[in-house]
Amino acid sequence: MLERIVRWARRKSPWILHFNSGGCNGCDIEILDLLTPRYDVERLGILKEASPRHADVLLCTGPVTRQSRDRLRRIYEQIPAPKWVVAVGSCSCSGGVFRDGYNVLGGIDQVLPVDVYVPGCPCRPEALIDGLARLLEMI
Amino acid sequence: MTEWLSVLFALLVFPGFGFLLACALAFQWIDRRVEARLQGRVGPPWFQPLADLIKLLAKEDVLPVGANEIACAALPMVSLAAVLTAALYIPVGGWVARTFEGDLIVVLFLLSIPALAYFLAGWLSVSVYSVVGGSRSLLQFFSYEVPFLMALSGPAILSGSWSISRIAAQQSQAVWLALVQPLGFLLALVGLIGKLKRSPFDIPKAKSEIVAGPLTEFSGRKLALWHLTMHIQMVVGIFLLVNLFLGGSDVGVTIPGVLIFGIKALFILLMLSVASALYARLRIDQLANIGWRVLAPLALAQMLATIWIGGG
Amino acid sequence: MLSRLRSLLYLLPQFWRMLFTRPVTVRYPFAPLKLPSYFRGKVTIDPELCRGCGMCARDCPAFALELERESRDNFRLIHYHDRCAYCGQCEASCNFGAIKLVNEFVPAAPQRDTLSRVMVRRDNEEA
Amino acid sequence: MTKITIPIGPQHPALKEPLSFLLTVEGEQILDSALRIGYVHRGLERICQNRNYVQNVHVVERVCGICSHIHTTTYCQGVEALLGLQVPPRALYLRTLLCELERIHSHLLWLGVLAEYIGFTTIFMYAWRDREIVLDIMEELSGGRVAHAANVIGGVSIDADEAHVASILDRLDVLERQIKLFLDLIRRERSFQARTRGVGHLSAEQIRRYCVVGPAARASGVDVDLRRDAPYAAYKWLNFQVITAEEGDVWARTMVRVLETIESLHMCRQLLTELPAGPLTVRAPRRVPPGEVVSRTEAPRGELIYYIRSDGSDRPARVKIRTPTLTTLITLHDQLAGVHTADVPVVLAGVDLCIACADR
Repeated sequence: MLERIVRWARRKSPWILHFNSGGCNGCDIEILDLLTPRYDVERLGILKEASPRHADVLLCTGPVTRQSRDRLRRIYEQIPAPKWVVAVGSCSCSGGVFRDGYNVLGGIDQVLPVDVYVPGCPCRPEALIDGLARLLEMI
Repeated sequence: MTEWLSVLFALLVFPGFGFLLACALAFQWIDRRVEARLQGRVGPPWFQPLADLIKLLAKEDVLPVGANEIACAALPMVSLAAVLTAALYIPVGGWVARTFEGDLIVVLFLLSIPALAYFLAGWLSVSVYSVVGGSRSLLQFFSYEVPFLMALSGPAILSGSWSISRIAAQQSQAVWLALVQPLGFLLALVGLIGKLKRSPFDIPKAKSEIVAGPLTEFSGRKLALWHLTMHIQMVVGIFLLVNLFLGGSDVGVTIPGVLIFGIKALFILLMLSVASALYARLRIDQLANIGWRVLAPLALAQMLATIWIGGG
Repeated sequence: MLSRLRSLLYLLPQFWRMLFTRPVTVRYPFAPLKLPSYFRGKVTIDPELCRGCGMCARDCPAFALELERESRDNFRLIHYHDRCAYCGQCEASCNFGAIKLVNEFVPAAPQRDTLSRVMVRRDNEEA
Repeated sequence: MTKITIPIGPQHPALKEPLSFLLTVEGEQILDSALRIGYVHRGLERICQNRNYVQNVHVVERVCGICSHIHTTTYCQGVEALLGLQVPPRALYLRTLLCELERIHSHLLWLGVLAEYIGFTTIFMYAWRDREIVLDIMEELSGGRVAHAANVIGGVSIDADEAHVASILDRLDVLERQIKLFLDLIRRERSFQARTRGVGHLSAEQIRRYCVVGPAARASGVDVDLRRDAPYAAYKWLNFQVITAEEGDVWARTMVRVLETIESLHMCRQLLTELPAGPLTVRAPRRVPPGEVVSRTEAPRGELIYYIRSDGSDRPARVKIRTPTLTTLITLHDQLAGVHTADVPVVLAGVDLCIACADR
């Protein structure tokens, strides 16, 4: 019973933390766009948090560059469990257009375990909502 | 036996923890919804604050290395306890758990404990953001507290009593004090916004500047307690203003007192929501300037005028 | 005095108007989604029209299309949605009109390998 | 008062992109700042050398997700110059139309971000709500909200018929009303002014020394605008004014950007009503004759320069990109000295950083 209530609460209140590990801004802007009147994900209980300690879901955009790899890992470790990672956009799924760059390690899954991949370049806010909804179903 | 039961009931259900929790969640929802609506959004569903609270309670509690374990655990609890105690002296819908001559002072004292705990939480934390946030919250405390206290002393002087219940009861015979002292009411409202660290005075927890201020390193249960403290403090603050300035629950009217009390509380809540959507966040030095150069002299003038009229 | 007050409460008339206008928020995910017809989304390939010339794979900026060819009539065209930039270059480069970018987005997936798929497979044994 | 060091970034709510600052602070006063960039360096110029000219159109589009179209315009312009192609006027008009729409989108986005940094959430919401109108128009034209893929070498891949033009013109009117509201707010609203006036001041002399370009330069009274000074695409056929201001602080930059948005709206109207008939593309060969070219355009953030060298194959031998943000990044050290910690996000927003552009 208690477990079911907790699971319901988690599903209804995923607070997101956004980290750009080398993206082009396209997906970052679409993530920010989710908060604004057209998409308003506060309807789904999603809030954008500032501190990793308060977040549940890490939204990663962009491929992982050599410089940002350690930061990404550290931010992931700072998030208290239970936590999830969503790779937003084609570059964070696989490296995308930048896959063969000398400074690019590839997708987020080279560094962190990814729960949901949202393809798109940049992914539409609707696709992002769809991805988050899919993640919440899995919780 | 029944004496004990009634005390227990007052502590846990009404007007204690249970009632305040329900109010806090409802007020938080209304506040977020109203603000969203003013910004052209839809806003969260009604169960949102509850889901947030449960989720935070069930999350892992990370304590960063180097943080003071006892202080981190005790501070949110102390501030929550202080706020809950303050609620005991505030009449809700014509019903009050405890009252004595001078309880207004006690309530104001209890309500300033969370601000100090907030400062300490920032000061004892390992994060630099928290330290900056903590020092800002102390500076903010000095800026709003004096005008807030002076504004609240207006009704007390005018009614010749320092008991919240008596001040509220006196107004039901006469006119609302917000109409007699509109300036005082406004100052108290501004002071309340400062106390609750709401926008535009959310300087100690300014998201884009210092992440989350003193709460940056808090997570899980402790964060939930801090949030709860803030929200219950909002409820208590609003109830206090309703009693002091809007005549509490007017007895003698045909509509039930609780209902009329609720409507007044919602009115103040609405004003807080509009204010938070209306302005940009101020800088701490600007707030100190406003607090000492504008609010404090106005509050002082108001108080002197009250003494002159009321006493004369 | 009045203009001073106005500068302090500047947004109030705007808020008043806001109360009487419906928010522009979309209903999705609570209502079915209708994407505009011009949206450049998922890559689809008509296997009937594909000749396996490899023009799409040559011009793809993200190398999301891979042509594995064994002989003239024996090839596989694989598309990786997790690499795709959805730029439409393959549609422009295809001389046979086999590739179309349709107006739906690729749904998110918990596994990455489910995002790639063999679009065209020809196993005609050469006569 | 003891000195403390505050790290800002690479993950920080005031930064949409990773960028790292070490601020030495005494009380709330900033004494010194050290900047570290390179978190989003993807080696794009090298990636460009590994791809052919057609693929590169889409690669340079992903240099930056905010000003994507201006990057492809600059790149295509350069390649067209190398090829000696004469782009048809209709294509130039449509190209310029998207450039100006993108400027509106970028400036509105910026206004929203600035408002969020100073805690003015309502303006953030309003600005981004109105930005959606521009995004809708752009998506209708090209099929993409952010990455348009509208430019091809030798022309454009988009078109607009008459009904479409009329509907866009209608929506631009709605947008203009909204932007006038923002303009009025920036002129009058007290709390907005309290946070932006006098913050992040740059003098005209500093602007010249650091070679700052774009709205940041124009807000300090340095009158540079490539659209007028070295017209490219369809700008030589357009009537417009270059907006400047004298104050040089964040407030002046806000004014310049919002006024520029209105100017861009007028330009869009001219482009749409005078849209010439004709073909959309000319055929471009895949191999580019040897040579080198410098292509310059006015991006939303200032002058954008591409240098392209060809060795006669179907791949560029070198693509060098110089973005406007690079010049403004250098000024941050000067701007941050002595300001209040609360003003750091305002200063950062004021120069409109685009780290994805600067790091590439």
